[in-house]
Parts: sequence; C-alpha cells; structure tokens
Amino acid sequence: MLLAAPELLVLVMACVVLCVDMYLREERRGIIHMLAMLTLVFAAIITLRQDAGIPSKEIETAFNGVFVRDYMGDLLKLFAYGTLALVFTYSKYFLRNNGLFRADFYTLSLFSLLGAMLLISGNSLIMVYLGLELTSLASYALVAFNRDSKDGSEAAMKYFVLGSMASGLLLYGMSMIYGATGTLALPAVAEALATTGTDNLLLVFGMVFLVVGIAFKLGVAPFHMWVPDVYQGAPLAATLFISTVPKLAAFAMAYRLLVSGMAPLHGDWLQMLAVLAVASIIVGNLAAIMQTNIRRMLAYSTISHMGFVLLGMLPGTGAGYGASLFYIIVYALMSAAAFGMLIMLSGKGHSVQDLDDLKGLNRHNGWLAAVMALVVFSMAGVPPLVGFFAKWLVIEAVLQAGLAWVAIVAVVFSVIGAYYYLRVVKIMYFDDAPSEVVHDGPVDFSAAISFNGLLMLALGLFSGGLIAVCVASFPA
Amino acid sequence: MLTSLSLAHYLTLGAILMCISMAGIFLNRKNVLILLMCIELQLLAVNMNFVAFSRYLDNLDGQVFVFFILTVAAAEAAIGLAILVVLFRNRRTINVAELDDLKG
Amino acid sequence: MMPLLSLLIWVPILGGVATLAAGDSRPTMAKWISLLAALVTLVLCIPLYTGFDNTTAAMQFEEMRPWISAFDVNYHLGVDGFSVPLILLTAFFGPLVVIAGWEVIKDKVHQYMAAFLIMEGLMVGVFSALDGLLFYVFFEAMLIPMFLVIGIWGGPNRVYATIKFFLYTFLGSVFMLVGIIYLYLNAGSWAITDWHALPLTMVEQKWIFLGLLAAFAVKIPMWPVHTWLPDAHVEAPTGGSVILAAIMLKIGGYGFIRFSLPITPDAAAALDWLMIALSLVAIVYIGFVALVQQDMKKLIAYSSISHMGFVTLGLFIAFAIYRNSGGTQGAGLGVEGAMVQMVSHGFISGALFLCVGVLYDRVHSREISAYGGVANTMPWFAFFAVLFLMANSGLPGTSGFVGEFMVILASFRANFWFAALAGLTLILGAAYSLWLVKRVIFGAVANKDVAALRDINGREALVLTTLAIAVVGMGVWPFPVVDMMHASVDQLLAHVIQSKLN
Amino acid sequence: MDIKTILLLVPLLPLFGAAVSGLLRNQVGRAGAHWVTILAVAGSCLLSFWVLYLQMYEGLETLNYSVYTWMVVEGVTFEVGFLVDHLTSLMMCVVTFVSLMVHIYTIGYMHDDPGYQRFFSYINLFTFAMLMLVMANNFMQLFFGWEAVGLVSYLLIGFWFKKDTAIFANMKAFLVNRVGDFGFLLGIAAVLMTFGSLDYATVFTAAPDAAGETISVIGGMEWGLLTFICVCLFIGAMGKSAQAPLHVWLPDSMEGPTPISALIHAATMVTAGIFMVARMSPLFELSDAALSFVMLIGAFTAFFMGLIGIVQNDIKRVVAYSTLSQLGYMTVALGVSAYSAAIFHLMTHAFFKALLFLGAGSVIIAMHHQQDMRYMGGLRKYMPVTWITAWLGTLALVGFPFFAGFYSKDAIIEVVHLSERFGAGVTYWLVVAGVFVTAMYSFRLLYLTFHGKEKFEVVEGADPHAHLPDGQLAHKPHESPLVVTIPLILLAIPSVVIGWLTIEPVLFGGWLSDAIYVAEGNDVVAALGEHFHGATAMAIHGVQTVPFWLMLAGFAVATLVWRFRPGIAATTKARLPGLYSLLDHKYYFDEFNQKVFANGAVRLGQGLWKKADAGFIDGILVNGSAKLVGRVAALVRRWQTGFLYDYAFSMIIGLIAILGVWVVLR
Repeated sequence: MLLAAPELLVLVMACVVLCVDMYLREERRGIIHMLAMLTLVFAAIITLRQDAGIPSKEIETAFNGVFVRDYMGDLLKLFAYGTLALVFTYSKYFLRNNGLFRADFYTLSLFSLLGAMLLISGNSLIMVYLGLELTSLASYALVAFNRDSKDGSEAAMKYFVLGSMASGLLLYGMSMIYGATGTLALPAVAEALATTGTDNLLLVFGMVFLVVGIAFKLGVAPFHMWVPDVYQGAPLAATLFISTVPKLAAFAMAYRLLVSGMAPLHGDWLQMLAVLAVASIIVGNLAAIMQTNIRRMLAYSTISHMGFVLLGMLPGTGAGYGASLFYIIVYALMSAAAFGMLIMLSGKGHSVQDLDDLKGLNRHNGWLAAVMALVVFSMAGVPPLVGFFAKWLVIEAVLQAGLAWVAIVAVVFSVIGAYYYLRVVKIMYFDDAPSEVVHDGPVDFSAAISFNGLLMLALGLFSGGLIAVCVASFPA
Repeated sequence: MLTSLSLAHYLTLGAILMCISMAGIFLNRKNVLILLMCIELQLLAVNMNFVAFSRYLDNLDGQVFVFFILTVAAAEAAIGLAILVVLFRNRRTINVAELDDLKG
Repeated sequence: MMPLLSLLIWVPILGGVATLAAGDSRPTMAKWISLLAALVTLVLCIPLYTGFDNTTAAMQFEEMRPWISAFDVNYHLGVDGFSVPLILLTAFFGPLVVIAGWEVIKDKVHQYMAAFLIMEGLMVGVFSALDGLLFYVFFEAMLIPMFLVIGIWGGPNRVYATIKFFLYTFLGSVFMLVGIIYLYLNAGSWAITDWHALPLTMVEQKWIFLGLLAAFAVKIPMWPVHTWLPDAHVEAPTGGSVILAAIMLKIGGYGFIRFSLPITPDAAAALDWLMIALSLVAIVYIGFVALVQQDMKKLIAYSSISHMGFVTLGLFIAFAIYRNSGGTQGAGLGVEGAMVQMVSHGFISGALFLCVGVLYDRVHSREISAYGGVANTMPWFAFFAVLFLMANSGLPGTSGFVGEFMVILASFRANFWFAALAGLTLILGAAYSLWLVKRVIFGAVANKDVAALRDINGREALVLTTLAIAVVGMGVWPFPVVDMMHASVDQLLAHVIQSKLN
Repeated sequence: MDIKTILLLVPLLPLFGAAVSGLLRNQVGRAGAHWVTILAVAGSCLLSFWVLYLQMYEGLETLNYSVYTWMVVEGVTFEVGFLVDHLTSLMMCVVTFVSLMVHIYTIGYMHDDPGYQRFFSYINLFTFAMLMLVMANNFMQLFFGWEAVGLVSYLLIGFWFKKDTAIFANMKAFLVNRVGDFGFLLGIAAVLMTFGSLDYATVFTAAPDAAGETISVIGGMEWGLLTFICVCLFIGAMGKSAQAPLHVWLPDSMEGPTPISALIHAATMVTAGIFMVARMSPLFELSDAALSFVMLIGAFTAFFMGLIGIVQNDIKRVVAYSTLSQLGYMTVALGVSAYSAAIFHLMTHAFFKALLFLGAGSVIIAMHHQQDMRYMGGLRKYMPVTWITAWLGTLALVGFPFFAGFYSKDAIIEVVHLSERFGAGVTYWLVVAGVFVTAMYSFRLLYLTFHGKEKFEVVEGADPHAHLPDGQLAHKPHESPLVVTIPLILLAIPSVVIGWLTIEPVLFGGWLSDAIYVAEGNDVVAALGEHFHGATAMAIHGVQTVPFWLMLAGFAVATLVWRFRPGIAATTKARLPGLYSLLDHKYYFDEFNQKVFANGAVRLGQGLWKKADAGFIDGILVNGSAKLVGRVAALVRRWQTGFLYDYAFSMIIGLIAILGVWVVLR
C-alpha cells in the first residue's frame, strides 16, 4: 500500500487540480501550476525516501504482486517527475500565450504521469495494460486539447485510432501469453516459460503481438507513422509532453514485458528488436533529412533515437539494459530542451513550425542559440555532450551482442542523421536573421531551459554517476 | 455438435474478429466512425480470447482482465467520440480520406 | 605535484568560457581575456618541456582518476615523446591565432576567440589522453568549435564546406568508435597502453586497423578522402585555416602512431602496401593538383595534403624496411621524420595561411589572378611569404626540409621507388610554390588593389616573425625536437615489429 | 685567432653582412649596406687567404671537425661541420675573391637601382651559402649549401622582379635545379643506406667495401650500387653545373643583373657540381660506368653548347653559352679522373669568365642596358679599359698560350687524349673541335662589340632615363667608373698569370692529393705529368698542338666573317636555314620542356583536379552519395502519405512480416 504512495499522491493531486481550477479566477491560475509542481516535488521526495536505505537490486511488490517497486522504476519515475517539471515550466509560457492556461493540461498530464508510473511499476499484464491505457488516453486528449486547432484534431484522431489499434494488438498478444502460460503475473509468466519451454506457437504469436505493441508505443518503424503527425499537429506543450514522460514509460513497458516476462525468449525477441531498431534508425534518419518543419524533423529524429534505445536491449545483459535506460533518460531530457526551446521561440500567438523560424538566432540571443546548439549536438551524438555517451553505450551493447553489422549500420546512419542536426545549427548560426524578431521568455523559463541545456554538457562531462546508477538498476 | 466446440474454435473466432477489425481499419476510406467501431471489434476479439482461455485453463484471471478491458473500452470510446466531435467542429468532415494535412 | 596536463587542457577551455562570458558588447575585454588564457597556456608548456625526461619512453606527467567507472573509463592523461612536440605546437599557435584575429574579426569577437581557446584545450586533450574513450571525446569534441568557426566567419560557400568537413570527419571517426569499443570489450580496459599489449588475431586486427584508418585517414587527410580539406580551408577564416592545417591534421598522424601502429602491428604490416601507395599518390597526384589551383588557399591546402603524405609514408615504411633488412635501422628515421614533418608543417602551413590572410584582409580575394607584383608595395610581406613558400618547397635551412629529408632517406631503405616518387615533391613542391610566388609576389603591379596595398603592420609582423624564427630555427637546429622523441620511437618500433599473432 | 674561429668567421661574416644589409636596410642606408657587406666579404677573403697561406707555408693539416650536431637519429649523427683541406681552401679563396670583386663592381653597376641594399644582402648571403657548400664535411651540409646557393641564385635572377622574363627565368632556374637535386637527394639517400653515415670521411673510407654491391632499380636490372650513387649525385651536378640536358636554365639566368651572372652563373655556383664530383672522387673512382657517363655528358655540353654561342646576339648570352661549354670541359676532366685538371680549369675559368661577364656588364652600362650586340660596335675608343681587359679575358678563354685558360684547357684535352675510358675517343674529338668553336664565338663577341662600325646613334637631348628604341642612346657611351674598372683590372691579372703560376702545384705537385683520390690506372694527370717540364715549356709546346691551330683557325674565321666580310654570316644563315634555326632555338630544348613538361604537368594537374578530384571523388563519391541519400530520403518520406488507412496498413504489413519470419519460417 505504501509502496504506491507516489501514485496515490499524483492521482489525488490530479483530481485536486481539476477541482481547484473551477474556483479560480483567470489571473490566479498560477496556483494550478504551483500545485502541479508541488505534486512533482512531493512525489519525488516520497520516491526518494522509499528508495533510501534499500539495496539497489532489491525488489518489492504490492497489491498481490501486480505492482512492483525496483531501482529502475524509481529512477524512471524520478526522471519522469523531473522532465515533467521542465514540461510544466515550459508549457506555462505556451499556455499563457495561447489562451489555454487552464487545468486541462495539468490534469491530463498528471493522469498521464500516473499511467506512466503504473506502467513503470507494472508487474502484471493487467497493470501494464491499465497503465498503458491511462497514459495513452490522457495523451490523446492532450493532443486535442486545443479545441480550435485543425491540425491538432487531425493528429489526435490519427493518434487515437492507431494507438487504440496498437493497444488492441498488444492485448491480443497478452491473451495468447495468458493462454500459453495460464497466468497474468509477469514473474510467473517467466517462470512458466522457464519450466514449460519456449517451443510453443501460441507463445511466439503472442510475443510478436507484444513486440508490435511496444514498438508502437516507442514509435519504432514500421509502427512509427503516428509520431511525425502527432508531433507536428499537437499543441507544442502536448508535443513536449508526449516526447518525454510516455517515452520513459514505454521503455519500462518494454523491459517489463520482454525481460521480466519473457527473458527465456530472449533469443527470439532479440532478433525482432534488432530488425526494428535498424529499420527505425534508417527510416528516422532518412526521413528527417528532408524535413523543413522542425517538429516533424524532431519527430523523425525521435524515431531513430528509439531505434537506438532498442539496440541496448539486444545483448540481454544488465549493462545493455542500463545503456538503454540511460539513453531513454537522456532522450527525454534532450527532447524536453528541444521542444522547450521551440516554445521559447514561439512567443505570443505564433507557433514555431519551420526550421527557418530559427534563422539567425545567434545574432539575437547568443545564449539561447548556444543552449539549442548543445541540445542539437547532443542529439547528433557529438562528445562531450551526453548524447554521445548514450550512443556509445548502446553501440557497445550491440557489439557485445555480437551484432557488428547492426553497429555499423547504426553509426553510419547516425552520421547521416548528424546532417540534419547540423542544419539546425547552420540555420541558427550561419544564416542571417530577420531583424524584428525578439526572443525573451520569463525568468524561470530561461533558467529552466539554460539548466536543461547545460545538463547536456554536465551529464556528458560527468556521465559516470548516472551511467553507474543506470547499470546498477539491473541484475548483471 | 455444439458440445464439441473446442478452444481452437473460440480462438479462430477471435482471430477472425481481429482480422475483420484490422481489415476494417485500413480498408475503410470513408467514415471515421467506422474506425471506432472496428476498434471496439478488436477489443471484442481479445475478450473472446481471454474468456476462452480462462475457461480452458480454469483460471479466473482472464475473466477479470476482460472486465478491465470492457471498462477501458468504454473510456476509450468516450475519448474517441470526443476527439471525433472536435474534429468535425474544426474540419466539417469526418471523412478519413480528407485527413491528410499532416504528412511527408 | 601540479596536474600540468589538466591545466594545459582546462586553462584554455575555461579561458574560452570566460571569453564567452565577456559577451558581445565587450569585444576588447574578450580579446584580452583570450590572449591572457593563451599566453598562460603557453607559459604552462615551459615546465612541460623542462620537466620532460626524454631518456625514457614511459608516459610522463600521468594523471589518472576514474571517470565512468561502470565501464572502466578513466580520466587518464600522460605524455611521451610523440605527444610533447605536438602539445608544444598547439600551445605555440594559441596566442598567434588570437593575435592574428585581433583586428580582423569584427563580428562576434567573443565567440571567435572562445572557439579557438576551447579548440586549443581539446587538441591538447587529444594529444595527452591515454584513455581510448577520453581520446575519442576530445577528438570529436573538436569538431564543434571548428564547425562553428568555419560556418560563422567563413567565406561565401562556408556552409557547404563546414558541413562537409564535419560529416566527413564524423563518418571517419564513428568507425574508429566501433573499433575502440571492440577493443574495450576484448581488453576489458580503455587504457590505450593495455590495448598495445592486447593480442588480436589477424582478422580482428585488419578490421580494427581499417576502422582506425577511416578516422585518421580522413583527419590527416590521405588520398582519396581528402576532398573536404580544400573546401574547408578555402572557406575558413584565417585563424580556422591556421589551426586546421597546423594542428588538426596532425591528429591523424598522431592517431596512427598512438593507435594503428602499436595496436594492430600485424595488420599494419600486412596492409602497409596500401598505406604506402596512398601516401605516394598523395605526394605525387596532389602535387600536380596543387600546381593548377587558382585559389591561394586551395593551393596551400592541397600542398598540405601532399606534405601529409610524407607523414604516412614515414610511418609505414618501417615494415618494408624490416622485411628488407631484418632490422629497424632506418625505420626510426622514417618515424621521426614523420613527426618532424608534422611539427614543421604546422609552422609552415600556419604561416602560409596567415600570409594569405594578410592579403585577404586587404584585397578580399584569394584568387591568384587578383594579385601580381605584391612585392612592389609590400616588401616585408614578400620577404615572409617567399621565406615560407620556400620552406614549403622543402628548402634546407628551413623546417620544411628536415622532415622530407628524413623520410626520403628512410624510404630509400624500403624501396628505391618509394624514395624516387616521394622525391618528386622536390620538383612538384617547388613548382607550385614558386609559381605562386611568381604570380602573386613578383611581377609588375597588376592592378589598383595591389597598388593600394599597405605593408604588414606591427601585429602581423609579430606573428610572422615568430613563425619565421620557428621555421628557420627548426631548419637549422632540429636537434631538440628530434631528441625529444628518440626513446618513444625506439620503443614503438620494438613493439611494432613484434607480432601479436599466436 | 684560433683556426676554428677563423674558419667559422669565414662563412659567418657574409651571413652577418647579409642580415644587416637586408633586415636593417632602411637603417643602414645605401652606403652602409655596401660598406658592411664589402667589409664582411673582404674579411672573409682575407681569412681564406690566410688559411691558404697556413696550409702552404705553415703546414696546416687537413681539418675535419664538427661545428654543431644538427640532429641524431638512430645513432646516425647529422652534423654541420667543416672539412678544410687544400681543395676547400682553394675554393674558399676563389669564391671570396671573385665575390669581393663583384661586390666592389656592384657599387657602380647597381648605382641607381632602388633595390641596392637588397642586392648587397643577396650576394653576401650567396657568399655565405657557397662557403658552406665548399667547406662542408658531410653530404647533408653539402645539400644545404647546394640548395641555398640555388635559392640565392633564384632571388638574384629575379632581382628585377617587375620583369616578366626575369621571374620566369628564375623560376625555371630553380625548377631545373630541383630536377638535379632530386637525383642528388636520391644519391644521398643511397649513401646513407649503404654506409650508414653522411660523413665524408666515413663514407670514403668505407667506399671500397661497397664496390661489389648492387641495387635493383627496375625489376631485375641490377646496377652497381656505387654506379647508382655516383650517377644520382652527378645528376645533381648536372643541374647545378648546367650540363645538358639540364643546362636550359643558365642562358635564361642572364636576366639577372650582370654582377651575379659573373659571380654565380660563371665563377662560383655553377662550378659547385664540378667541385662536388671532385670532392666525391673516392666514390666516382670506384665506378667506371659513372665516370664514362660524366665524361660523355661533359663532352656533349662542351661542344654543342659552344655552337649555340655563335648565333647568339645578346652579349651576356654568348658568354653564358661559353660558360656552358667551359663547364662541359671541366666535366670531361672529371670523367677521365682528372679531377685536379677540372679544379684547375674551374679556378682559371672563375677569373677569366668573371672578367668577361663584368666586362660585358661594363659595356651594358655604357649602352644603357642594351645587351644586343647588333646595336653595338666600335666601343673600343669609348671604353679602353673594358676593351683591353675583355681582350685579355678572351685570350684566356680561347686558350692562347701563357694565358690562364691555355694551361687548364690544354691539360684537359691532353688527359682526355691519354685516357682509355669508354667513350674517350669521341670525347677527345668533341673537346678538340670545341676549341675552334670557342675561338669563333669569343672573337665574334669582341668584334661585334668593340670593333667595326658603331651601330647605334646618339640622340641628343633625349631623356636619359627614358626607354629608347634599340640602337639609340641618349648620350655617348663612356668608360665605366673606377669601382667597375678596378675589379676588371684585378680580375684581368689572374686571368693572365694564374695558370702559369699554379699549374705545377695544382696539377702535378700533388697540392690536391689530400682531397682527391684517383685510382691507380686512372691517373691520367700523373701520366701527363711525365711530359711536363714547366709551365713555360708547356706553353711553347702548346703552339705545336692541334688545339692551338684550331684556335687560330677559329680566330681567322671570326675575323674574316665578323670583322671584314659581314655578308658571309648572313649568307651562311640563308644557306643553312635548318642548322641556323636548330642553333637559334638551342636545339629546341626549351620548346620541348615547355610543351612536354611544363604544359604536360599543368594538363595532368588539371585533369587530376577536375576529373579525378572534383569529378570522381567529390562529384560521384562524396556529393553523389549525399545526393543518393537525399533521393532515398525523398522516397522514404513519400511513405508517410498522411492517410490513416495507409498508416494502419503499414503497421499491419509490419506485423505480418514479423509473424511471417518468426512464426511461419521458424
């Protein structure tokens, strides 16, 4: 019961935020923001306290074993709070500028966070499904929450239909796993597989469907089609959210289902993931090159990043999962910074869409340009920024799995990918700007985005700690 | 003959429902509403599977899961319809073939 | 003891950060901060030089602390006879580049200066890293400031050039990344010295060698992966060209010495024909290409490629010599020649790009045809330009001669034809250098731009004089440079001829 | 003073002078520049003679020591050091003396030139470089001096850098020299490989042991290693000493101011190759094949380059071709192992050829930089000193008995006659015929310049600084000032007497025996020495020899054609158009080089650049792959149609594909 305290807090607070909003006048809406932020702070405190004093490999369960607390989960949750705090900070500015500063965004985000947390802690097929649906349903709504946006509603519809279909496929897979093993609890599934063996058509069938569901959630080719449209069509704040917390949850889902649940089938899903990852890296990087819309470009870059995340899962070792975990955390931070920057540049009544909107940023605001450059170079995987360390670890994992060709493809396409990241830098630094643009956000925004950008550098230079934590989260 | 309905029959039915629903999603080029229906159908297929397995394995977990699925399906339908309304308000159409502003 | 190497790396980098902090509105302050940082770095080299013990091949000034302990990565620094000359060269160029950009750069001065300082620190890092991943981090991080320098302060076609530069180098180095990760997985350590001792099969060695080659061949650059260099040089601002030519190219050569040769000696021996062939192609083919260039910077860029051919030639003839004679006598001459060539080329190419910069600042053209008879209006400039171009063509008494002389002498032991083809540079190098002199420096005043030229000012004279002293000094007395590396070279050769197989 | 200090001062004084007059040119001024440089060279000259004196009368032994260690690699020491033996001191004296004369002469010749200080700086620097070359005790320093004199030569030929012809000529000179240096450097590399040292003494001591070794150059063809080394080294000498076919730069080098034509392109630098081969005699002696090669090249140059001199109209070019021809004689002497004869000729030639050049320069001053002899004539009455000294120099050149050139040239012809080396027969006839040719062009020059009708007119009142059409002068020619005539006189004296004075010690007295090694059986000079009964006797005997009569014949023909019957020249020219144009075009060497090498290299470079570099590597491989990526990317992008059903379809295809592979194919 106590184990799920952060989840309960988030649940309660999501409702509180919704209710409080009804009694607030327009100019007092800042309170919602404060409440939401406080929620995150307290959730973080509780998570940290739960974590304190417990050996890292220790696993605790609750609710008859459907809920699990482990080191990886706590880490992911902490980073989910952290990125969500960044998201809130950035979004406030966006919401204010677009007349959307109401409780909707906060409530939906908190519910989605709750879903993500449940997913992260899900130790049973039911819990995974419920967490997934909670986080997804809230996300669908987030995409559509600017009710007057044509693109927003189109994106929401696409997201919803495809997302529901993917959930359906995942469920279908779950039903088969259930049929093959007779249990819904993931550890029991693994146990059953270990005893009954893996040579079961039903099982493999189920596994394929699970992999497809995971792939959709992560946005991995060829199940990535929703990503660019949603990233582009959704309100910036929603894009920002979708690119952070749900990704962390998606990784947890992959880990729970594939590793906690189906570790004995590693030999099979390893190859599937390898193919999906390679496809993702290729498709994401290639399609991103041709984009003129920066959000779409970032969406395709996400697709390739998710390919890299999967790479870490290939060797089936703690170091490999650690690499993936590190990668997904880094991705969430990079993505938060990138979309946060777009919000910063959007200003009132304008929403950054085109790459050219960044023209000459360095001339107007050298610091913002520098922060964005840090983020972009990090995404490209150039040391000493943290993105490089993430790429290094997953490449190492791939080589450890003995898949040298995958490593080669991955690095070659990351070079191709570097091109479009460089183009962003080029536009910011080398092109001349229209003179009237002024970029100026509130102080907390600037501070947050600076912090977020410098984190790229700091986490790179001092990457040892986080990497160690990530690796230690998994049994070797 | 009815007594000889085996697990395989139920599973086959579930598979057929699944196929119909998926075919519905990508063959339908007209109305978004049909997509929502297909999604419901998909969940139905899953439920069929769960219940069949649950009976076959003599394990109640599957049936519990089905309850959850049904609940979630209701929520899903609510959200879906809400999005549909927004979509229609903004675009004055719910034709799938016209939802292609976002592409490339 | 003072962590000297760390200081050498971080003083310029932090100086760069401080320069950035000075901001756009205080360019003078930015300049002085950067000059100060560069000078402090240079001064820090004095204990490095005096404290360096050149009787041993062991790593010195070592620093070691854990960095990414989960994967055995350490912040491990140390220098030997190969790194010290290159670090000195790097620090030497720091203040020069700052001074050279003093009045010329008017836009975003603080960013310009900061980029160079950060680059300087990173380059020192490359030369002193003893941990594979740390090396890679420095190696790659360097690309960012250079990318910006070319892109922001470069010429009209700068975007193409700088992206080409970045992607080319990046593509090369990711293969190295795969290679070094493989080495780590095999050795369980990121220490380069551990890799030296790691036994590897021939197949492994060949793949790793090729992976490393991809990175270093692009960097140095070798034919046929050299085409980024002319573009980058042409478009880069003067300071960028100087650093690129003077130091960045050397990283490729250094990489061969630190990685390729000792880690994969058998592969290097088996593939030396390839390396020698590519080197000779670079020397001869690129010599001809340099001859017909219309753009001064392009000409010097091509000549750099040709000169770097000597570096790779000097490094890889060791195996042929060993096969011929069963000993390494002569191979040391080649390796040391390669090192000397690197240092010397640093001085000369840096000086030449500065010379072109002097003209460019006045006339805003790099086209050879825009000039003629510069000696009439700029006699002192002509003096320096002719001196450096002569050094470029390998005139004895200048540093340009020493390295080429050593490598040609050494390659004769490997094969007469290696020496003969390499020796062609005597003719080709002179041909393109002197033709340039004829068309630009000599002749009657060609046009009103040339007629209006003012001779070099005190700042330019200071920079060029410093370089002239270095070029002539090293040509007349290369002893100290060569003496620094004997022990390391001996150890390298002893190591390299020892097969790692079985 | 310590002898080592003296020896160090000899080259360093001119270096110091060069630095002061060059780098501080504005501070020291014109007078300061010539004073400091002349004093430096004078000091250097005095010290050189002092060293010579010590060797001659104080029994100073051969000195061989290191000045400083240049570098040490693999235990091989590369040093800067001096080897001072009789050969060296002889060369030092010749170099510094001629240099001193030229310095003084320059005061007058370059009087109005704006680059006055620069010129003095250059010639002082040249003196330094040349001294380093001759004093070297190892190959590395030799190469250093070798290239350094080339550099100064380059700078001086292009001294008037506004003249297109001058800057073409200097580039050509440097490049052709570089071709030679290419061979030279390979030779040095072979020396290092063979002997493991670049030190003369070490190499020469070990040389006999290497006699049997071979080297495979072109697949399977085994060359004697020493032959290879010697041929390579000699290729260097061919460049520097302008032996065919690397002679093409020397005539063009006349674009430089006349003093340097005298100093560099006649007396000293061009003889560096001769000096080098003589210095390397312990190596060359071990290879008959290399010596034959040397001899034949020399013979070819001596005769055929002389022929060209007959048809040249530029006064300096005639002297230049004469220099080529005389260098050929020296080379021939080297080829027959008569090194001392070569050095002897080198020395006499330095004096009389410097004299001739300076004389020509004096004429050129008088003619306001008109160099074409067709616009001269009758100058004897305007400039008597120049005229007389020119006659003396010419007599020395043609080898008139008792004059310096007679002794040296006659000795060469005689030793060739005595030699039994392969090809010596042909060589003998070529060098003998060369005497006739020499006489012809030499006297032709005298006649066209100093005798006959004046072929110029004085235009009164013309601007003396304006460039007048050919054949017009602003005022009458007049004798040059003392700074010009005194060096002429000072050079005329040795041109007359030096041969008579020194033939005995240099050739037969063993003066050079400490520097030059001649294998037994090759020593033709010794064989010649058996017939030698003193200089005077030799001169008297000379009258009875074929060369003397050929010389007279040449004189006669020249007198007839250019003094009395000028029509003959024109007629001959018209009768033999083929021969004339062959000579006028200098056997088409320049055209060939320009077309094949220069244009070929440029065309090859263009091809490699445009086709291979920009076209293939950059266009196809680099930008091509970028374009390919772009094209594929556009295709990938088209996949994203925007239609929901396509997205769903893609997911289902993905699902089916995975199912297919993992379920069906499993």
